[in-house]
Amino acid sequence: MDKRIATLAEAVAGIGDGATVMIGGFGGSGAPIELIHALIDRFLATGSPKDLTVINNNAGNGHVGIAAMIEQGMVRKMICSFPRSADPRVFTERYLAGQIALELVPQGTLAERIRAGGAGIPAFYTPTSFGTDLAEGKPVAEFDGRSYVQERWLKADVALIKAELGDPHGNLTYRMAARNFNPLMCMAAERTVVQVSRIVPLGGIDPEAVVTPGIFVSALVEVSEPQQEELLNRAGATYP
Amino acid sequence: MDKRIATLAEAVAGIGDGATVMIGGFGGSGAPIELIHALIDRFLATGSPKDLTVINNNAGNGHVGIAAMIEQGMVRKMICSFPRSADPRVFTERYLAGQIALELVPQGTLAERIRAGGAGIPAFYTPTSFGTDLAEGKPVAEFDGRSYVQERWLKADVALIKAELGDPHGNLTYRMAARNFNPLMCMAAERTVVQVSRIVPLGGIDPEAVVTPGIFVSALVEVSEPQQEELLNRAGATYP
Amino acid sequence: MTLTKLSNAQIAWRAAQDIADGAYVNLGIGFPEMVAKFQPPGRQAIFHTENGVLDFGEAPPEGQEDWDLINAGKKAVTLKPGSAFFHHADSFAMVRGGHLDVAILGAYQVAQTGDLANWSTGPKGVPAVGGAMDLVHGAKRVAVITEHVTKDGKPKLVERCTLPLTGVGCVTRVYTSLAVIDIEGGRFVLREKLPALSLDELQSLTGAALLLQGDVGDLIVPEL
Amino acid sequence: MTLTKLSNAQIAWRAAQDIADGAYVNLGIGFPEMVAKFQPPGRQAIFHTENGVLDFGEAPPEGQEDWDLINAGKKAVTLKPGSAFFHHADSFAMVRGGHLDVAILGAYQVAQTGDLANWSTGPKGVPAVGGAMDLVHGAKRVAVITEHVTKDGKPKLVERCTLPLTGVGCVTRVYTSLAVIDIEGGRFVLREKLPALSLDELQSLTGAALLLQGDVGDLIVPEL
Repeated sequence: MDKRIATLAEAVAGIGDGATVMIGGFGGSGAPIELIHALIDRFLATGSPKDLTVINNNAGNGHVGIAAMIEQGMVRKMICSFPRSADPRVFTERYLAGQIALELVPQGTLAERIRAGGAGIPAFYTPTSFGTDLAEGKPVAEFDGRSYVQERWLKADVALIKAELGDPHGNLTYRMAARNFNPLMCMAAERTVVQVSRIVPLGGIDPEAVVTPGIFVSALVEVSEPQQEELLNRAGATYP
Repeated sequence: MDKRIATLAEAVAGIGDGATVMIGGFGGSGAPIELIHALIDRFLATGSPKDLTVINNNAGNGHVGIAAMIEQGMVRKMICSFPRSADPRVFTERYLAGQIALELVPQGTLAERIRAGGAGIPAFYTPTSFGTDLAEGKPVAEFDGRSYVQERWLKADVALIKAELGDPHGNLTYRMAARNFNPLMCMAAERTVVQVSRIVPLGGIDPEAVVTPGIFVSALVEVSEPQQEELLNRAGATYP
Repeated sequence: MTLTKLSNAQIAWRAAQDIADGAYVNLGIGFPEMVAKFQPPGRQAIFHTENGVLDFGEAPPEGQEDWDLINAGKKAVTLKPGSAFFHHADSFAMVRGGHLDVAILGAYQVAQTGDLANWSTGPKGVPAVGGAMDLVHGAKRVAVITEHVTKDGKPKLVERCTLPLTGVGCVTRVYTSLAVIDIEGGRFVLREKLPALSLDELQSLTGAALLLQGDVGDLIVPEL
Repeated sequence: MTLTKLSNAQIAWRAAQDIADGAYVNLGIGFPEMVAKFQPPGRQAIFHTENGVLDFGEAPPEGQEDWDLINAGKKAVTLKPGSAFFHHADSFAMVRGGHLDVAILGAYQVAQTGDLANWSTGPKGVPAVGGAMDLVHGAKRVAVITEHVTKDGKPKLVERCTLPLTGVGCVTRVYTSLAVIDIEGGRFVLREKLPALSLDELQSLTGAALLLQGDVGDLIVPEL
């Protein structure tokens, strides 16, 4: 078994119109910029995939990464906790014009819903958002005298992930706080595609240091000098 | 801040009669034998703690560890998934005589209930046990056409944990499959007491290799050559 | 009956033939563990154990056990390159979350509805369930390996389980000492049987109707 | 009114005095982050950030940022010895599971019931919530730091919030530019006020009744 694939184009080949796509990262930290841009390349060349639902903590910054996907009109809906950034104009303008839908989810609930999707837990209760506008329409229940909101799992057709080391079985480590949503999203998608900074041989990752076991990974591609969204934006980059 | 304490006796000093105690380990792997035996020592010297509810995957093996706690009459109730072992006589005899209560929980549900306790999730739904005797009396619900059982979180007054490395803030690593329930139980107890094979200085554990962050740990004590339950039982050991 | 039924090893061998290269597999404690020995040449499954190891290997030589490196049956195992450790909640996320390709379990009874009874023989003694109830609700394919009948000759494949259930409608294939049987649409569908065994004989040893769909293959297994 | 109210730094300083040595603390994005600068000598809090770092330190010198090492406000930070990384589900397990000792947040409005509004100023624009709704339901103590009144002089401490709620009954202490006020039994209880400010003046700037219980201390803060 060898989950390595050679090119970014191959990595994003299977994603169809209307797919739900989880994209790792918190802001630019842990964002799989190269996979996202490969997906944009495919869209520009073929008109597909479009009408995507994208799940991420944010909704893009500047004119690269998720913001560039939105700018190209590939995204029908964002599911996120914080659609603001240093330069959120791409999302903001489309949202205010009614051109993109938004499901706003508290950050911890977003993380837990994704984990639940990966862990086979269809619903859970959380105190978060009880009594607020974001709980509207959701079932509530009381446990031990305190009130909770019922939340459903989140799953995706595809997850685009950035990791640090990966081996041919798909075992992964992450770099510092770039871990964030990535290990959770690996668990919650039908197909999990990972860009890693370095592919190591089997046995090259200490089994105790593995953060994402390979069972959660479908394919990985090496991107040895990955771009950092924050630096791209500071340089005023746009994509394509 | 320094969570190190000097003696096993100190480590188990605060546990009261009637307490709910989570004890890490899967069988003998990851079982904090020295902490358990220190608790037995305290009971033998003072008559306390008694009437304990013990949460563990199993219900003791041979005449050491949890089996020895049961043998001394300290345990009122076991919450576990598999109260069988190579030599389960201590639990079996008391159970069949009606001297100890048992709440039998499927293993994955046990793990998830403990995690839920640590994560502030009072209840969740799982497919596990639906339609079986172990779901009796529990609420059920249907999601997307499939049936699920509602399960409640599990919390404890104290968790007794075995880890490999620990630093003064309580950051922990585990040794191989001795990890099992230990990181979950760390999260779910009011007070988490850990025996570690080696205390290292702050910074002695790579922040990316930390399995249990110190926020989940109350106190740690060094036990540099911990006993392995399996080997004790093979040698026919009894405690005290 | 003088029929030579399959040995446990032969049942395990047959089940192993259906495991694809690269499949993630959980083998139940005891008899199912034997399946790992019979991976066809050129194929490599990755074995998961509930207590938190992925890609473990066979038992170490006696005396070289490390009792922190065990499987769900609490037997000592070894590591392969590419293995990983994780805690119990992550381990059962793999199980319940549908990440395993195959789980192979033992059975007291399997019903034509796919119901499985494999954890309790009734109210006597100390009940113990372990991970059985989780495993039946997670793997993409849940298969059973079992003797076709009990020691006293009663059918283990039945219309309805009389023993306490492990899970409802979860089993899709049964490998027995006499046959390979799929469960589809609430019916047993016979796929393979020992060549020397007539359909009538097999039906008489089975507690529910055996449906035929297309050819029934010969269940041919090497001496082991 | 010529009263000299506290600066933001002074409010943050006052809040920092109540953080015990060894406390686990989450500081909201923006103004609350300032609290970290004012830890009293001999005390060391451990700071948690929602995106998965425990025990991070101050910003690195400009040009030395590592953009994989940021806080919830997406600002570059540094590590201290004893820090740890973890994923978002574990991070919010810390939050929601009651493992933080203190969360200090900003506010648009705080009600005498402990209700907090700090995430939305109404239906206009793009809504964004982040971790605010989780933080108010996890820490053992949820405190607010805020100007006592809005820029146009309206009370921020009110009987009932008119802006969308972040959480119900969650705040237990408010540090303002004029006073320190506890929330107990659905009432504002005045603990400290600026010495130059009369009770009547403070009440006139507060949107709900201020209860007195025992002495009211002087809110005295160094020049910063």
